Amino acid sequence: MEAPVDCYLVLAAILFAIGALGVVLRRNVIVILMSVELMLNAVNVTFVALARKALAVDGQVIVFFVMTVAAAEVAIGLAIVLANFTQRRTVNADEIGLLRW
Amino acid sequence: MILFWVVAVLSVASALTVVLHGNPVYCALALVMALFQVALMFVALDAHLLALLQVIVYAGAIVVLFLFVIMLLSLEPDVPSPGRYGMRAAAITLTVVLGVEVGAAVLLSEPGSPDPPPLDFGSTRMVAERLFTAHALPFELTSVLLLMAMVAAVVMARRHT
Amino acid sequence: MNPYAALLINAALCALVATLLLFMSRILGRRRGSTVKYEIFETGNPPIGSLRGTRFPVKFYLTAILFIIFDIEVVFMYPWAVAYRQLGWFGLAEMAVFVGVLAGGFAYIWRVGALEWD
Amino acid sequence: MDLIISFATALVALLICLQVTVLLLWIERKGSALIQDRVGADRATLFGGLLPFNLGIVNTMMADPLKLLTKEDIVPAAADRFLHWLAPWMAVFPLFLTFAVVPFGDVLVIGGRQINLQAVELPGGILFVLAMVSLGVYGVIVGGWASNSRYAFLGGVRGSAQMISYEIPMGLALVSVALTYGTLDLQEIARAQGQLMWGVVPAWGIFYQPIAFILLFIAGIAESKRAPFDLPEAESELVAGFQTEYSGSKMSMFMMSDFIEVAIVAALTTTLFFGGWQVPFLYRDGFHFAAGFTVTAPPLVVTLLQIVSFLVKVFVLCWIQILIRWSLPRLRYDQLMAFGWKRLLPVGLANVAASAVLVLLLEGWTGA
Repeated sequence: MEAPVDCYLVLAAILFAIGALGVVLRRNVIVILMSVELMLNAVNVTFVALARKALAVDGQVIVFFVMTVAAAEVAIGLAIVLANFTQRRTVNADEIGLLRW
Repeated sequence: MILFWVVAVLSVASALTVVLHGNPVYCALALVMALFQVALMFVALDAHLLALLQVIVYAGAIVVLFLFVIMLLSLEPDVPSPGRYGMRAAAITLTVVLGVEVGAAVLLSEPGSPDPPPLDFGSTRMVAERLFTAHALPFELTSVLLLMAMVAAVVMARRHT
Repeated sequence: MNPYAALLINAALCALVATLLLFMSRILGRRRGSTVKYEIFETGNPPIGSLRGTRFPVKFYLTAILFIIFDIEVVFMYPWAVAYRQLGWFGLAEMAVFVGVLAGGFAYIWRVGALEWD
Repeated sequence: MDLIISFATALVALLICLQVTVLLLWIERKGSALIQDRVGADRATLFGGLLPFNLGIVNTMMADPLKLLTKEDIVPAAADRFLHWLAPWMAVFPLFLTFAVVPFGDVLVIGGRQINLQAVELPGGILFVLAMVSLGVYGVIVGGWASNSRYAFLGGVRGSAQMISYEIPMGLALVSVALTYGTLDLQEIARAQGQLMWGVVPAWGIFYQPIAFILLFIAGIAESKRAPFDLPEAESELVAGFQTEYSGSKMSMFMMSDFIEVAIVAALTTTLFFGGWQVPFLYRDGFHFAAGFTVTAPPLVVTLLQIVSFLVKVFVLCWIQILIRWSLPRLRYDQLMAFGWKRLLPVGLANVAASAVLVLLLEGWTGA
C-alpha cells in the first residue's frame, strides 16, 4: 500500500524543524549552511507532495528554482566563509560578528 | 507504506546527525544520506526527473563543495554548543509551534490520497514543457542569479589571495 | 515491473557485493600488525606535524564553486533537450539568452584570470 | 516471476561489470607489455606449477585478485577508522550500479514473456549514469581525507577537483546527444540507431555527434583518473595518491573503481555513439542486407549476437583507452585544468548550440 501524500507533508515539516534547530543551535557557520540546505529540501518535498496532490506539475518546476537558489546560496555563502577564515581563522558564528570585516 | 517508514526513519536520523554530530565531515556525509532519502521521496511522489536531478545537484555538487571547504580548512571537530539559553528556548519553541501548525494543517485538510496521476506525470517532457513555457521568465532570471553567484564567488575568493 | 523496484533490487545486490569485497581482507588476510605498520607512509621518514591545519590554495574552492554554477546550467539543459522539438525556435531563443548571460560571466572570470593555475 | 527476471538481469549486469573489470586487468597487463616490448605477467601457474603448461589469461585473472584479497588489511593508527572503511565502498558502489541502466540487448521473448535486456528500464538513464559518476568523487575525497596522510590528502583533493571539472564537458556532451534523440532513455537511444543511412551506413550516433563523442571520451578518461590524466595517483609525485594508505581488498576496490570507470566510459560511448547492441543489418528476425538478401535467424541467436556485439564494442573502446594510457605522458596540473575549463567547456557549449540549430533547421526542412 502506498503512503498517503499527507505523510510526506508531515515528514517534510519534521525535517524542516530539524534544520531550523540546527541553524539556531550550531555555531559552526558551515554546519549552519548545511542545516539551511536541509530546510530548503524539506520545502522541496512539500512542493512536490502538493504537486502530486493537486496533480499540477508546477510544484515540481518550482523545485528547479529552489535548487538553483540553494546552489547560489552555497556558492556565495562558502565564499564568504572562506574570505572570513583567511582573515580571522574562525568559522564560529559568534566570533565572526555581523558584517564587519 | 513500509518504504515510507524506512525513508522517514532514515531521513530523520540522518538529519539529526547533520545537526548534532560534532565532526563537520560526518555532518556533510549525513547530509548526503538525508538528500538521498529526499530523492527517494521524490520517486514515491512521482517526481522522477527531480529525483535524479536531486542526486546530481545536491549529492554530486553542493555537498562536494561543503566537503572541500571543511577539509581544506581542516576544521577541528566542535560540539554543538548553544551559546545562549535564549536561543535554545527560541529553537524549541519554534519547533513545537511548527509541529502544532503542521499537525493542525494536516488534520484539517481532507484526508485520503488523490486520484492516481496520469502516466507521464513528473516525466522529463512534461516538466520541461511547463518549465520552458509557463515559467520562462523565472528561468531566465535564474541565469542572472547564477551569474551573480559566479562573479561574487570569484571576487570574494580573489580578494584574499 | 516498476523500474524503481528493479533499481532497488540492483542496489541491494551491488551493496552486498561491495560490502563482501570490503571485508574480504579481514576474512582472508592474516593480521600481524606492528606500530611501524600502522604509521602514516611518508617515504620512510617519521611523519612531521599534523595534516590538520595545513592550508590549501584558494583555487580548489574556486573550481568547486564554478563547477556548481555550471552544473546547474547543464541540469537545466536536460529537460530542455528532451522537450526541444516541441519548443522549437522559442526554446532555442530561451536557452540562448540563458546561456548567453552565463557565457558573459564565464568570459569575465576567464579575463580576470580565475581559470589560471600557476 | 517478474521478481526473478529482475533479479536475473541485475545479476547479469553486475557480472558483466565484474568480469569486464577482471578481464581488463589482464588486458592492461599484457597490453602494456606489448606496447613496451616486454613479456608481461607470465608467472602465475595453477596448482603451484603442477601443470606443465601456463594457462596465461586464466591464471592472471585469478591470481591477481586472489593475491590482493588475501593481503593484510591495514588501517593507519592516525586515520579516521570509520571513514577509512567507508571510502572504498563509496567509490565502488555507485559504479556497480551504473551498469544496471546500460542496455546490453534488445527485448528477448521467451514463452510469450518480454524481457528487456536492461536491468533497470529507467526513463532518465543518461541522468542516472551522470548521477552515479558524480557520486564517484566521494570515494576519492573521503579516502584521501580519512587516511590523514599528506600524499593521500593531496591526491584526494587533486582527484576530486579534476573529476568535478571534467563532469561539465561530460554533461554537455550528453546534452547534445539528448538533443539529437530527444530522449534520456538509453534503450530508446540504442534502438534509434538501428536504421541505415542511405541503405549502407548504420545510423550510429557517432555520425550525428562526432564532437560529442570526442568530448565524452576525453572527459570519461579524465573521470577514470588514468594517464594522461592520472595526476591524483601520480606515482612519481604522490606515491599512490588517495589510495596510499590502503591495502588488501580495500585497495583492490579503488583499483577496481578505475577499471569499472573505463568500462563505463566504453559502455556509455558504445550505447550512445556506436549503436549499443545493434549489429548492422541485423533485425529482430535476422539479417536484411542491402540488395534484398536476407538471412533469417531465431530470436535467441539474434539476442546472442546482440550481446556479443555489445561486448565486442565495449572491449574495443576499452582497448583504445588502454592504448591512450600507455602512449601519452602525464599532463601538468595547470594544463589539465586549463584544458578542461578553457577548451572542453567552450567546445561543449558550442556543440550544444550547433546541434540545437541543426536539429531545428534539418527537421523543419524535412517537415518532420
